[in-house]
Amino acid sequence: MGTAELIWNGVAAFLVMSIYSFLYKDNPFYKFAEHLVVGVSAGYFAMILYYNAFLPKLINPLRAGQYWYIIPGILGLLMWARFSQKWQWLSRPTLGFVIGSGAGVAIPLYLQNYVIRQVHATMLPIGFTSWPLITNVLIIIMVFCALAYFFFSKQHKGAFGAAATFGIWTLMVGFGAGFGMTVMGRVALLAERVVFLRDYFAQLWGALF
Amino acid sequence: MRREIPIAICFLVGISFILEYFIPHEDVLSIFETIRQWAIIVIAFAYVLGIANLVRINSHVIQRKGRDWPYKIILVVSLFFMITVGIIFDIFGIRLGGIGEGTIFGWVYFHAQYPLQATMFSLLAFFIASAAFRAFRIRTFQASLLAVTAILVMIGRVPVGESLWADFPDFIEWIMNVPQLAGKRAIMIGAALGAISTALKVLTGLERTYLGGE
Amino acid sequence: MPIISSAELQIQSNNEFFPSNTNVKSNPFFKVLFLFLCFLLIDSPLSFAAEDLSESWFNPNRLNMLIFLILFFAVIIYFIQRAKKGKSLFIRRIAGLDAIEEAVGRATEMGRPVLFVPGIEDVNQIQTVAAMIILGNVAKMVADYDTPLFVPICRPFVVPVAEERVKEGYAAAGRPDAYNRDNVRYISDEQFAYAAGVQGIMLRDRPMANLMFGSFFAESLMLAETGFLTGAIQVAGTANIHQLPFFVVACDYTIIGEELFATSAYLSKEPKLLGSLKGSDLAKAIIIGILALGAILETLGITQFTRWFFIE
Amino acid sequence: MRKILEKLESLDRRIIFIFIGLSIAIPLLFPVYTDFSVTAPVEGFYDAIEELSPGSKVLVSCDYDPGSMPELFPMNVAVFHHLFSRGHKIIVMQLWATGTLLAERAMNEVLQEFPDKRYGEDYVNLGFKEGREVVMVSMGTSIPKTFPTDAQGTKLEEIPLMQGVTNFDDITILMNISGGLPGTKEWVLQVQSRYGVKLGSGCTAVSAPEFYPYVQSGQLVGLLGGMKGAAEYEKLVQRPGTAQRGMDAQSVSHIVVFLFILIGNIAYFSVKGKKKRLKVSR
Repeated sequence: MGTAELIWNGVAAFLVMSIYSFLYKDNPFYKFAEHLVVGVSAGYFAMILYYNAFLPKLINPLRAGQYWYIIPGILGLLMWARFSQKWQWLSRPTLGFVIGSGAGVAIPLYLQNYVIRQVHATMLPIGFTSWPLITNVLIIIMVFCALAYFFFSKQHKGAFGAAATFGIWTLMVGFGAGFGMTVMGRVALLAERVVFLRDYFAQLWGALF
Repeated sequence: MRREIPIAICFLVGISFILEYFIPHEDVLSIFETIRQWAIIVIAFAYVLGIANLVRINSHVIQRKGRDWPYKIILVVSLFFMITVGIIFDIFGIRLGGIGEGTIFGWVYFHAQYPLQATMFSLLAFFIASAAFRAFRIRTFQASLLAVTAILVMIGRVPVGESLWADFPDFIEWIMNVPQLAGKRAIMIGAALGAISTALKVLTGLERTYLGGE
Repeated sequence: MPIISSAELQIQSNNEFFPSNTNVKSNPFFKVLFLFLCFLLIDSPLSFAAEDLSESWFNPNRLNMLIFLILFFAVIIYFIQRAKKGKSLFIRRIAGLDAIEEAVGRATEMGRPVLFVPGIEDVNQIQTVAAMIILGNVAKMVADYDTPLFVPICRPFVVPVAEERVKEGYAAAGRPDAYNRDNVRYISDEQFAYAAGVQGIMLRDRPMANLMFGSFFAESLMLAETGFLTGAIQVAGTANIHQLPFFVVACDYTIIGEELFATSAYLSKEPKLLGSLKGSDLAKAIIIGILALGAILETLGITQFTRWFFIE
Repeated sequence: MRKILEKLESLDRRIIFIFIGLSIAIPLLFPVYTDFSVTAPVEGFYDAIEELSPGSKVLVSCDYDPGSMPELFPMNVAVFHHLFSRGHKIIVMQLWATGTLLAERAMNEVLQEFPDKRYGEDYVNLGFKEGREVVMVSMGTSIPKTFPTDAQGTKLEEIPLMQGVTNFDDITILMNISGGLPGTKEWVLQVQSRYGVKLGSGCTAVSAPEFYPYVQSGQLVGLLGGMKGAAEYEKLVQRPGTAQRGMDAQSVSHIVVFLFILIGNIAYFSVKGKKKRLKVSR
């Protein structure tokens, strides 16, 4: 490993430690790292959009004679009308375009995947003769009650209230499970950082002595 | 007019995307592919607004010598540094310009941005522990359900859980596949209905607050 | 100060379609459900044969989706129209609204800032739109007091929308002068850089109320834990199921899934839009009916009903 | 005693932080390798590859970034290893710009064990393509049109492996290493549901619960969730890697978190009655 690499990794290790110093309390090192990551990442995204969206999707098609790409160009430029107090309403058509496309794409997909598909998957054969069938009964009851919790037309009172309460219990068990499942992934992230620091200090040790 | 045209555009674009879902014709698919690309272009243009906002607010602080102003200088300088080495250098053909491995941009990415990002992310290992310590108290029945399931799943997922009870992983699978799945399904169904009705209100112009005042 | 004025008027205990005292024949809930179920007992015409559809103008395998979509749209529009005609609709009060009011109230009382985090997705994500609707009302509540409202933003496209909403909120409260454009801040598109920036605001501007609404990912717990450290009252709401556990654990109040959209419907300028909640409730009631029927038929080995809900 | 308990009840979070840090660092420096069993979704993932006839063309989409690398990189390596060891051909692609470098790194690591695998014949890297779902859908129409060249700029028609590959019909199975969005969800919605291609997923532990319904509904042949999933898979393919090594750190840190929750509860019940600030739910 060359000296340059060692220095660069040293910079990285320093930044890693600066972020961890936040765990003790807010301090100048953390402030430095925080402002640096905001600045660098903003610049990074400018670049990604320039090289992956602006150039290949607008400039190159226009150069290739696909003049209809002028439409998104204009829609994009209209956004810059926001810089002027007087003309900023010009940016609204663009806003309409972006929000409209988002909503239009979302509607059928949400219905398909989050409603119909889930409904289909819940229509399970039920019974009390075998464990899988009992499990299906449980799933259906839990889905019912959790859905009842999301009813806005009725106060959570009486039998309906009891169902909604069982629904919220189901949700709580689900949330607990989600939390428990995640601990592992987060620990893995820290483990990777620990390995990075360990390797760096081993290298530094090797280079110095 | 200043509201009607945007709403009309929103409606037309939205409805055509809904229709596209039902039309398998390849010509239609390719037209809509192009329109989807347009959205990416438009978003790229809007990025300039973001940069302008960032620079404006931070330079205000620097000018007024507001709180933490030296740090704001670091922020603005690092922003322009990245843009300079990434785009300006590349346009003028200066060595090590552009993006990718082996450029200045690449070095900064791998030795500053990536470690910073990954370290920020890994802070969650600490936070998840402190949140668990604080919140998982057996206070109410609901809180206990939350806490007990979390603890069971947590322990059941690691090898040590299995050595405590051989069927632990199966039990965890059951929790994931029955109560967890049922709760999630209900949330999914409800949230999707809510999202669709909100989207429908937006498309039809019934909900137009996003356009702002006159 | 109340955020709901006109919408509140709609809340009278008149039950629309739920069978408390209504007679079954005139109840639209039963009518729609009955017709719908009759229709569905016919065998599904969907074949899902692997044919080449690249030249056809309609995908026959999505016929069921088309029917469901039209039905759902009709239900939503029907109830909105009904509300517009002045028919009173009963909608229970959503507890999340009180939580928002309380948090903002406490912050303004103490003269400490309010922080509104609208998630990290772009404005074409419906959750962000819902967050923006809520933001306008929060601005209205804050406007009367001279406490700043910070809105850190992750996607540039959200900046103009948020600016407009905050400005409008201040104007609606009669305080257009109090609007400070510098408080709607773009931070970074990068998730964790954004989280770092928001943490910075939490640590140094010490907001008393952290409101987090929209589409959140891994940064949720980072924000909520740092917010807890600074002693803020935190109310969060998202439909991103994977992040709900963290908000539930670390925030004082969590608005779950559909409640986010319901809250935004409540806070919309048009109280009539609450009608959509009724529509979505009817849809849920029908879904419960369908599920029950589907499970029973499936148990009896009758599958044509279930097949209507199959999507390739 | 009461004082100690009160202290413990509202323990300074920095003490928790120190313990968590140590519980992860120490086992990583001195690993023990504890044993564990394999869960069904991982088994499904493994079996799906085992069942393919040798020489099958497998598409691997590496859609992750350095942020999710700790969990996903070991999976990626294991998947490549498994595919090569069964004699399959690998077509690599990325929908995340940041995935390119990681996929290359994973491939290079595996190639050291399979030095006779040739680029263009046994594996090919189509590179990164911007456009998220659009790319997925357009691949359904034509892969050569979506990716006219591979990552190095070679025309697809000049690559032997890509002969006869026009769309998803020519791919036996698709393996997605997914760090977020676009990822497994989009592959399921846009590709699996439209084109019916077999799909397996390796994802982060956070998103795993979200994808379980897909496994149950058969839309995913299998699922590797987080480091645990990776470790189980590493065990099945008999190639111990970073995931298996990390499992010790996982065990210890999970126990530490558990102990803290226990201490918190004991202290809480001992000094009960104090006003509580936090309400978990309504």
